[in-house]
Amino acid sequence: MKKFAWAASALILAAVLLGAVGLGFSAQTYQPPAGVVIARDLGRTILHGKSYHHVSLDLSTYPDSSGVQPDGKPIHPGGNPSWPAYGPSNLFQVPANSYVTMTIKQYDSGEPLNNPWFATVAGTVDGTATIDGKRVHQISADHIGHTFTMRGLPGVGSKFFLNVPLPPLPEPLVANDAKHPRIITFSFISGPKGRYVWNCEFPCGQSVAGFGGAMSAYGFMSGYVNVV
Amino acid sequence: MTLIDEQHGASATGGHHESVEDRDLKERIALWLFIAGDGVFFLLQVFSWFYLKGLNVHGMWRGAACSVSAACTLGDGSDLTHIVPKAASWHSLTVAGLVILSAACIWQAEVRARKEQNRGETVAWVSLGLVTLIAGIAVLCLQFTALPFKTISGTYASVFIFFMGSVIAHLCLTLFIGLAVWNRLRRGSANLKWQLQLRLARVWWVWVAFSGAVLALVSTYFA
Amino acid sequence: MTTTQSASAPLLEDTILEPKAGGLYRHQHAGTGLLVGIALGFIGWLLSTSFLQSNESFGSDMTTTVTMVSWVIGFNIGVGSFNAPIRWLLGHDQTHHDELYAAGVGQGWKRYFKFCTDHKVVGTQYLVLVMVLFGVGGTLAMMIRTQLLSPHSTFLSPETYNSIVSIHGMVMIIATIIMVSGPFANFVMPIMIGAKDMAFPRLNALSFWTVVSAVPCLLATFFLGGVPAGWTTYAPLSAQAPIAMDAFAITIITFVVSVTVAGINTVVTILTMRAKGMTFGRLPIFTWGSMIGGALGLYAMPAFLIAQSALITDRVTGTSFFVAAQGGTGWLYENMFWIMGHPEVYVILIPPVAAVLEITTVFARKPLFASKVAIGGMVGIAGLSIMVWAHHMFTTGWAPNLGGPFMLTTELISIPTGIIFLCLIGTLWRGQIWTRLPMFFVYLFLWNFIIGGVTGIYLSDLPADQYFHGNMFVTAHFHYTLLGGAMIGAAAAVCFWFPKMTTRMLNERVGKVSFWMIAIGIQITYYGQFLEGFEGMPRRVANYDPQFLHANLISSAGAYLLMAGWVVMAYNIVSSWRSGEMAGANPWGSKTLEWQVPTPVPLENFLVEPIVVADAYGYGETPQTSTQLGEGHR
Amino acid sequence: MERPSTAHIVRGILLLTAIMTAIGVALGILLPNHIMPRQMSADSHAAVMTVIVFSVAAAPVAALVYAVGLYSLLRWRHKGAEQPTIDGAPIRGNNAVTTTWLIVSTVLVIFVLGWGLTFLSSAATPHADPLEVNVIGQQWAWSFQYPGTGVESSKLVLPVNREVHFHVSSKDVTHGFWPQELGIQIDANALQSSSISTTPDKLGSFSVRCSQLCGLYHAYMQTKGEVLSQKNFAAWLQANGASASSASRVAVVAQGRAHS
Repeated sequence: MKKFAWAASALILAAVLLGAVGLGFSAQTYQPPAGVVIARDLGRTILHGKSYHHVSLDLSTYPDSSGVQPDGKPIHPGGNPSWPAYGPSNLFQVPANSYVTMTIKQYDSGEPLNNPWFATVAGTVDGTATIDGKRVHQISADHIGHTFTMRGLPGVGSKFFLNVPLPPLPEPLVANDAKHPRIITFSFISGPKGRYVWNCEFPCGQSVAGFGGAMSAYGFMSGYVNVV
Repeated sequence: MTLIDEQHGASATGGHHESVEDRDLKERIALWLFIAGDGVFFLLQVFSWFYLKGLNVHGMWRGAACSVSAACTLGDGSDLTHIVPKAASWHSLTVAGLVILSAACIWQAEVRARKEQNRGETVAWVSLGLVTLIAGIAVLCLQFTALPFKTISGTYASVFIFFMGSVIAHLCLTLFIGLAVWNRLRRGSANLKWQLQLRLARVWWVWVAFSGAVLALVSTYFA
Repeated sequence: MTTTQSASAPLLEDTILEPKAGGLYRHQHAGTGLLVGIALGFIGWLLSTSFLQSNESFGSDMTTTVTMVSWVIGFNIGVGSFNAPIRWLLGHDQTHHDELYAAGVGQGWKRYFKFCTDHKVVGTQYLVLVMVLFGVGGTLAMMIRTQLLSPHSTFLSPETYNSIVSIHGMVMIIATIIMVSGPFANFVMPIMIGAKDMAFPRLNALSFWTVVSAVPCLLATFFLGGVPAGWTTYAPLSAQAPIAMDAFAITIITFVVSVTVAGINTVVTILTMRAKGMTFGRLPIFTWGSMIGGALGLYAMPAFLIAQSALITDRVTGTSFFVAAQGGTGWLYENMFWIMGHPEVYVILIPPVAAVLEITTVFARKPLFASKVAIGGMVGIAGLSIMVWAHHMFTTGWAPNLGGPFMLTTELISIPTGIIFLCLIGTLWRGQIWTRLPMFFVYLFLWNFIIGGVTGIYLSDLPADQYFHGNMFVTAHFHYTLLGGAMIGAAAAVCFWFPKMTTRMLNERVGKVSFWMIAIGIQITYYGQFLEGFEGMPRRVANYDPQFLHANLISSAGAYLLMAGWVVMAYNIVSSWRSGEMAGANPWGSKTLEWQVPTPVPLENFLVEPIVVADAYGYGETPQTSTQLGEGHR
Repeated sequence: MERPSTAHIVRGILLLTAIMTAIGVALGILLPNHIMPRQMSADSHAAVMTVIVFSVAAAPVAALVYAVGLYSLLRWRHKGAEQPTIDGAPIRGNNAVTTTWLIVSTVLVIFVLGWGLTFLSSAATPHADPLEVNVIGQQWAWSFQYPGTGVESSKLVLPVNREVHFHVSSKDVTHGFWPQELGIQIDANALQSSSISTTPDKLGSFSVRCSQLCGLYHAYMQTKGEVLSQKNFAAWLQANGASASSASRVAVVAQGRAHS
């Protein structure tokens, strides 16, 4: 019987070790300093005769993830100077089935897309985005800064798909604190409750097809949107 | 339990009596097994050459790539700027020739050792073989500096350079064996076993010469 | 020739060595290996960062590669792998006493931490290493199952999850390749054939210490950005991966060296070192298994070597074997990988299967049923396995017309595999089934391996494969074969040979508890994963559709039970090793040679050279007491 | 220990085999239809049928092996922990049994192979007037082009009862194009186009998942597909930017060329 007591304690020890390892791995997940950014409430708005809860989100795309944002907060602690990143966070929260207006300040340069299709706006209200005041449905696939592409996790909002291409800044103006970033505004109707994923579909990373580096490292050009 | 008598030199854990012939048998089988494995490696190299050439993905078998592969984007073929020139054939062929020559020398040495038990001549032939081998390695290094393309210049360049790398690796291993055999013969520390060891070296040498020659021919005449 | 030496001659390990015997070996052990390895690794890192970092696109890859290679070489220098070759080069051959020192004479427990050429020491070292590796792999498996407890779990980031999946796979593959051919083909096989050691004791030690030097590189990947490409590391995804991929490739290349020398060693040993009268007809089935497995490894590993070398040149020098934009193709990698990959599955499987047959004869107290057919079956498996690789590539589109031929070869393999089952049940038939712990695992093997085999037939046929490929069904299938089959066979082998290796019995009661936890755990875990597969859940996903939740809960629950079972078994091994009841020389009443020598086995195994007069399966024919030994032996 | 007659043993084993075979066959027939996704094409039907048929074919073999194992435990188990005092019957083999075993397994293999080859040949038969669809995989999203209409979509929408030719390729790494309910699967390889075709025969939605690990967001590289009537399909094309003429030209099967 004594043996079994020892076996039990061995089990407990193993469980503790596993727990510790688990916590270690879990802690590797990138946590943005700004935490989960919750969309600002703008009351209600009417679209096609239907009343929606109206919220807004402001994001920026920076060329140098190791730098700081205009407000002095770090963009991506431990970031790599040659890696771009979204700011202020990579985790957002918006209410379900509401009218979300997103404004993205684009500080980065651009190049051609791997897949020209992502130069087309998809899933926004009336399928357009407003770039520096001009409403567009599509921009040149050869000059793309980044894209904001969003869809549901498996089994969530299967009808929901959002893609907005972000035009680039001319090379000399590129900087985390550029005076006049490209400003892209668009609105979409958020899907049902659940966890959504967003990422950039422009090859702004290193290595094969430009999808290594920042693109394959969680937290730079990728994140989640909680729809509650 | 009889303990070993020292004349018989190296034996496994030393404790047991092992005749030179037994030892040689083991080493010969082991060598052939190793060559069999290396043969698979060799065949797969040739396979990659013809597979990539046949597929010629994106027209890049001998199409030059953009300056750094990291910056390569897919899709539009804009990376294809010009046709990669073939490497000068004389390097590869010279290397192959030299290695075959050195294998022949080792073969001679082995014959001398077996037929006449003549240590002096044997050492001479082995030395000759080593010199030609080193010459081969030298030419190979020269070829590296003289290549008309870079590693990033498409698949032809890739496989070509990979071939060179694998040949260099084989030649260095051969050099190690050759030096050891030469040194042991010279010092006379390869006592009873000397021509047996020489025979093993010869087998390996011939295989390296053969595989190296085939790679040279493939990369020269099937570009 | 039987020596007429009296058995009371002093044991070899009692030899008084000359003061300087062993030369450099005297000062070398795992610790110095570690030191030199780290030192050289650091120097390599320093040099490469200062001279190669300038290259923007490949600098960091070069640095990683150089550092890892320097570590591996440094470790092996430090532990003593290169002493003998250098001395050979210089013509200072090792003396008899040097070799006795290398074989561990007069070093007590310390020899287990040295470059020791005694096959029994190497076998024991392997056993411990394998247990450690299984611990690591199992831990990672628990991470995976924990992440999958909920559909949209945030326990791990997708990045971390992907690298855990990859490293779990590779650790387990390495561990399963060496789990039988390491401990038992080294410790047991030479005694089985009446040999005094392996044919090349130094290569034997080399094969062990190279694996040891490779493992840190594999685990380092977690701190270098992770390997997101699965254990198959399909290019071009692996060409895109972070620098961790370079460490991974170096691991594989080092491991290939280990398997190659081990394979050569095993085959040569069995071909040339059999005792007098140990004809091929009398060779125990396990030695056949070891030989076939070893030979197959020689064929498989070079393919892995070239795949990973080409991959690393792509990453470090910018060649383009696998990068489509520059003319490469992933199909080349996939072909090379599976030319290695499928034979490698049988490199893993055949030795444990042979061990299971060996054990069955002892615990059914019967001759092996149709032993020649069994050997033929294993040879047939090995032969066919080199012609089936493209069944892993049915859906890759590389050669649509080859679907038929590869379906044929793949399904043909089920014939020799079926033979193994025939021999197993034929041996049980009318036996005296002695249900001790090893036999429990034999029955579990029987149960699992049938399931693994049958599900394999679905996958071999295109219409079903078009649905099951790349989905959890595949995962469940190969876990049933590799874990439920091979690993359980290895567990049987551990329980069976434990007394010979450690001089003590494995505690039977604790053992049975662990057995039932493992047995039930496997069924639950992989029933759950079969369900996921049928319902259509893809492999290697960090989050999944909630429709698969119940199946994943089942699988995770089973996995925890399974892990607990292995922990209890590990505890049992450790505690019995320390304080189990002493075992006699032959507690199982087996007839194979390793049980006829004293326990603990003396250096060079046999006090008197054995003469073999019969095979080891004379149960029910020759009287209980007699062995396969002739009068030459006491 | 008494040695029962072989006939007696065989009877016992056959009984066990029969029972377990029955269980196996029952599960094999009932489960697949129950737990596998809705079958929306001949190919997915073939997948399910294959599972059923193979299960039924394999059941007796597996059952026999299990039966012998179980029987030997029940009947020939040596009680007690100490080594048996007598050995089992010294049977070193039985050619008749071995031969039969070999013949049976060979027959099974031939059957299984024939099953697969028939499927291959049936899949190879061409149909009139297929719909061409380009499937483009990239990290980590699918997109689908309908040549001749200028339509490109993130959802895979197909007409019913019309053969579809998928031309599958990738922009970066290898992906696995796997429209589950259609029972087909093929990899998307960088800069290489692979083709596969199927004919959806039921209306409704299905899931498209990536079956090859493709990096960070592999788990999220999935989308929905939908099979519409040919009329609705044309309407959908127009709603997504195709001109009326091109929509009808591509979507509607020309008179007389339609099948089923």
